[in-house]
Amino acid sequence: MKKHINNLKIISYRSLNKDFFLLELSVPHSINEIRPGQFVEVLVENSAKTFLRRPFSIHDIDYENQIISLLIQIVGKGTRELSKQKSGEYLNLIYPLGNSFSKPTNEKTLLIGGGAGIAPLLFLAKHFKRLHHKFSVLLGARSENYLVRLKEFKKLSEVFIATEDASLGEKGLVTNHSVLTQAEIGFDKIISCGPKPMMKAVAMIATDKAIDCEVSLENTMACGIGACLCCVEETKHGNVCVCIDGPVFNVKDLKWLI
Amino acid sequence: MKKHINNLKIISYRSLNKDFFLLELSVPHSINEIRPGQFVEVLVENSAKTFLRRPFSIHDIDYENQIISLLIQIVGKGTRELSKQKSGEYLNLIYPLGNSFSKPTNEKTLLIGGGAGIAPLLFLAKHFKRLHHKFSVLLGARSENYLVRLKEFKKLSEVFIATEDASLGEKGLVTNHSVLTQAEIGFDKIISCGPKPMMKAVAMIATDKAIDCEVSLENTMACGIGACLCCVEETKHGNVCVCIDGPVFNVKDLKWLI
Amino acid sequence: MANLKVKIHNLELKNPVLTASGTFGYGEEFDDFIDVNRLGGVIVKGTTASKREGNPYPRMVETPSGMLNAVGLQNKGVDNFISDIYPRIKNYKTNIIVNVSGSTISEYVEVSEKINELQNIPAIELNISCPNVKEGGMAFGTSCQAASEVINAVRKVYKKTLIVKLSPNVTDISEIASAAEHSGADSVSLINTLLGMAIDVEKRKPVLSTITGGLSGPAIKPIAIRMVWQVAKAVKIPVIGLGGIMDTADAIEFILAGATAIQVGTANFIDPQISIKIVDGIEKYLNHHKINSIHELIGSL
Amino acid sequence: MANLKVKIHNLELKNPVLTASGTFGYGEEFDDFIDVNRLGGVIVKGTTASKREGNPYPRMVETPSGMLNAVGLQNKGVDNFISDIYPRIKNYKTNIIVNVSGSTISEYVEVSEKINELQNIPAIELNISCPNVKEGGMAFGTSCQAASEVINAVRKVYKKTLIVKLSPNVTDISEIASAAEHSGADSVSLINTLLGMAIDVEKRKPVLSTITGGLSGPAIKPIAIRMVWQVAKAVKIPVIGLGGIMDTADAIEFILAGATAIQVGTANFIDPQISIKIVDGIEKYLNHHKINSIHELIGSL
Ligand SMILES: Cc1cc2nc3c(=O)[nH]c(=O)nc-3n(C[C@H](O)[C@H](O)[C@H](O)COP(=O)(O)OP(=O)(O)OC[C@H]3O[C@@H](n4cnc5c(N)ncnc54)[C@H](O)[C@@H]3O)c2cc1C
Ligand SMILES: Cc1cc2nc3c(=O)[nH]c(=O)nc-3n(C[C@H](O)[C@H](O)[C@H](O)COP(=O)(O)OP(=O)(O)OC[C@H]3O[C@@H](n4cnc5c(N)ncnc54)[C@H](O)[C@@H]3O)c2cc1C
Ligand SMILES: Cc1cc2nc3c(=O)[nH]c(=O)nc-3n(C[C@H](O)[C@H](O)[C@H](O)COP(=O)(O)O)c2cc1C
Ligand SMILES: Cc1cc2nc3c(=O)[nH]c(=O)nc-3n(C[C@H](O)[C@H](O)[C@H](O)COP(=O)(O)O)c2cc1C
Ligand code: FES
Ligand code: FES
Repeated sequence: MKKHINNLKIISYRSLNKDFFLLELSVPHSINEIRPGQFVEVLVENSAKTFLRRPFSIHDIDYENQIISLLIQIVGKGTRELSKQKSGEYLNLIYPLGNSFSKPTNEKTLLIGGGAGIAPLLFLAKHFKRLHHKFSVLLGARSENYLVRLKEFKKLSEVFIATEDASLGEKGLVTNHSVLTQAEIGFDKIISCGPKPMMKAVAMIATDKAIDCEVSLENTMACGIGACLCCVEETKHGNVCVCIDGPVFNVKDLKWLI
Repeated sequence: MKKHINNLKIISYRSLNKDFFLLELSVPHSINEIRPGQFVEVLVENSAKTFLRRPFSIHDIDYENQIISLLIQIVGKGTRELSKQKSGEYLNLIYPLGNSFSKPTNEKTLLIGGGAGIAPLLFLAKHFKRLHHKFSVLLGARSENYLVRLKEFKKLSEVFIATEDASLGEKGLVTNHSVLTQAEIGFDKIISCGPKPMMKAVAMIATDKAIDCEVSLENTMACGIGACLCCVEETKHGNVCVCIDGPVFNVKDLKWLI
Repeated sequence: MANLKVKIHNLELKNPVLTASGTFGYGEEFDDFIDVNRLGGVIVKGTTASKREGNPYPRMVETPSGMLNAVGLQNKGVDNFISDIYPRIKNYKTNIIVNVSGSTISEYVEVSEKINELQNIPAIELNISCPNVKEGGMAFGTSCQAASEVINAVRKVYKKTLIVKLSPNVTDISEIASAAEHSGADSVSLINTLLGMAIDVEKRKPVLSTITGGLSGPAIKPIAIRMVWQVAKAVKIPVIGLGGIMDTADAIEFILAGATAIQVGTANFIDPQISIKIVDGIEKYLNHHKINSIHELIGSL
Repeated sequence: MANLKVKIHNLELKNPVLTASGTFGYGEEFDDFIDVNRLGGVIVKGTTASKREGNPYPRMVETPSGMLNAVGLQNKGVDNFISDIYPRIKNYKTNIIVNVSGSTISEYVEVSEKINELQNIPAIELNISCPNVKEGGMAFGTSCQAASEVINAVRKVYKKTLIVKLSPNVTDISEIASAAEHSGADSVSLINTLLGMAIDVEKRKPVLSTITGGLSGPAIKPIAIRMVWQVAKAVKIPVIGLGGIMDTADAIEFILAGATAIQVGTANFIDPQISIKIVDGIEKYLNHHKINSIHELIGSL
């Protein structure tokens, strides 16, 4: 799909808890070609302290009504400023950017999300559901309160949960969850997005058990369109740009486990 | 009066026309000591393009309800950003700053304002009125639409008007107004605030006719409190800071007419 | 209609707006957003003799009104440029200029010599000011003698328009500019990035893998304007100005300071259409001020 | 309670936060906003041998995340400082440091000698880096030899703590810092402003009466951090860091880069209470990170 730059109207703003909020943006043209795993670059206007755009995964798509949703975690100045937006206002976006998760196989996939890393997984889960592809979801968080969008995931599939304080699901990190620690993991593929240490731990387990594993990286970006070479990840084929050759990578191409 | 730094609540925002707006700010303490001619320094927050504070004259004071009003003309990035403020929000101000107009004599004063220069004159006019000091007002603008706060001035005194397109009052600049061009000017003092060329022309006439003349300068400022020495005006006693030794000067101290 | 055409030595630009090396890829990355052909020219990514992987991640950090980068000349090398990239971009109807980088004089010479053979590359920009490589790079741009040596050597093999890109990390940039002029440069472009650094105070570590990086963006604009003004007074060859240009007014500032052409860099990341907006903006400015030709503006402080 | 005390040669600071010369008047201007006595020290306005009127207005222009100034050392001269200002400020319970400026070596010497006699001035900051005066000023700070000469001369007459303030407008600031160290400086402070320029594109004229001015504010912070890091590696005397510090995190960045103390400059204009907020902020940072003493942080990258 051609990349666009447009002012998109915020048609809904919803705070999920003190850290997360959800934006629905109306796109003035067909978005049929946008694929799960892709992302957008948002201009944070009227902010004294941000200079570059901020990248966010596409969290959900309503193809019919031409709506892109973003799930954003407030972590710093840009995301805090964005959290003050109101519906009716406009955000300037460049979209869609990056590659996408690879095509589903016929076996069963486990989607593992932590923190804001769950953002691209909902779009992916809906996509899998539409294609009748088999999958389960494993979500991790510090505590129940930090788990957002659980209901939406539950509508789509079985959901395993790990919380560090045992407030919901199993106690511990996602990588300690029984679905991953049991001898025989019933999945032929794992797709993971979240903090890098989590993704690395997941990649280790997957590699160990010879399960195909894709991750979605969040390297810091300046341009998002392959022009600056700032977002590189080291791969077995050299440094590649996360913004165009990623953000989705198969861990077998990365140098994480060497 | 001690200088303060505080977040003041905007209790009313009113757009007067596409260029001018009026802000009423609530001060959390007594403001009895604030004098006409003084100004404030406003922090323009969440603005990508402004860095320093912006100075504005105190336009009106409600001593009883502890309200400071500002009359602001949109001329650039900072004033545009401020024009987006809504009542209920807070602005960070340093106040009150600068000297003030000198004490009224017993004779009759003419207040001459142009553009945003009328801002300090309303406060001054009300002050004069309270003290039963005799004065008239001469306001100039490009055209009737640019003349704001006319009603308020009319409540206080006789008002002469000059507009460049003759849409109201006499045609021309304030300095062409008959009240200034007639042989015998019936005033023993002139106080003027507006664009520098206007103030200089007024100063020339006043000096010519041996009338005492005060002006309020708008030199660009970095600190507003006498710390940076950026706002200097050349006087017969050397460079002085407009932010502490001004903004009000008697033209006989300035080097304008040499 | 105001005349926007300018000449950099033999190089004719339909308008004074170029895009800066390292901030515009090979032009193609912007095809979805603008008609690249409408630009005065495109300066492509720094090209070296052999393939370079550049520096490890992280290579970038945002700073107040700017950013630090430490890309370190990642590119596939001049031979790959000639075989793979040049055929793709050579038919743009604008000037494609190659930014020639290196660590040794012989590397600069080798790359320049090869680029000299490419029919549709009318000029090179000799990058003697990259702060992000361990050897060479900026070292050539911070002493008159080193600058002269590399420029003399390249001048011998490069026959078309030779632009030399200067480093701002020097005590007196006009000295270096004069040295470049006397060594045969047809034009100088300035400024490259200023050497800077950022520290993550929570991790208590430098943010960039290379510790220091190059500062770009509007933060550096006042320094760039001053240097362009100084250099334009010191040399007779045309000066190309850049550093923090974000809009038309910034571009005009550089032209008034003495720049015959300007480059848009970091701004491309924030608005991929900004270069064309500046082309249109300059024309509007000239019309609005009833100026017939951009030449009346250049250095007309 | 974390230990915030640091020493700059013989000068004891109750905390590492100083205010920068030219941005804090004589301290008194801030009495309404903060308790000046809580600062590590106050560096007062640049003081010269005779009264100076400074440069004509306009002297200031805002830039992206910064400002240019061209004040040009306006002050009433050292004798007036001694007779009129010193008596008013000498009883602050903090270190009052005089920024000594000049155009000739003998002027620096004359001012330093006179300030040496003032009991309650425990240190001077020798300003060899002012970009806003026609003669002298920055010229002394951009060559090792000139720096050495003026420092040697001042060292002969000045017996207390001698801080030398360095110019960033140089190719290699650590060379100048080493020269300062070897000429007897007890400490170096950096950076002074970067030479910059702004043009009014509507009037087509430079904004400042002096055409160029000094750039300060957060825009220059990455450059300042880099220079402090370079200088701290090059010298053994304590380094005082400044340039664009707007909050506690910025101050910590400088300390991690190797600064024993820091100065808050332009930020005082935006928030006159910021210096004290940074004193409190550093203490909070140390407590939060369970660091007992600021010394564990200095240069601990
Ligand atoms: C392809 C991609 C997709 C993303 N999708 C989402 C998403 O759907 N939802 C979401 O909430 N976030 C997502 N992120 C992360 C998001 O871009 C950052 O959280 C955001 O840019 C931070 O901006 P800020 O101004 O609030 O933080 P800043 O004030 O800039 O920084 C705050 C802190 O966050 C760290 N930080 C900032 N950016 C990143 C980053 N990219 N990676 C790691 N640490 C960072 C900084 O180092 C700092 O410690 C994505 C990032 C990428 C590259
Ligand atoms: C003591 C004092 C009292 C003032 N009182 C008022 C008031 O009551 N109401 C009001 O509307 N304005 C007043 N002003 C002027 C006001 O401060 C400026 O208009 C404002 O700072 C412009 O900010 P900006 O960001 O919108 O403009 P910018 O984007 O910074 O500049 C826009 C244009 O305005 C010019 N400009 C900016 N500041 C000044 C200035 N101080 N003098 C002359 N030209 C300037 C710039 O050169 C530029 O051309 C006062 C100024 C001073 C010093
Ligand atoms: C990410 C990035 C990569 C760059 N790569 C190069 C390069 O390869 N060669 C070069 O001469 N300059 C390079 N530069 C410097 C720019 O071309 C330009 O000189 C500098 O960024 C200042 O301009 P700006 O502020 O408009 O970006 C790079 C700059 C950035 C930000
Ligand atoms: C308005 C102004 C006046 C200054 N005057 C002096 C001075 O007299 N002597 C001096 O050494 N530095 C002077 N400086 C430089 C500052 O002390 C400081 O080195 C510089 O501004 C960088 O720090 P900052 O970015 O925190 O402001 C002045 C700076 C400004 C902004
Ligand atoms: S962010 Fe610029 S190349 Fe990826
Ligand atoms: S504005 Fe700083 S001294 Fe007047």
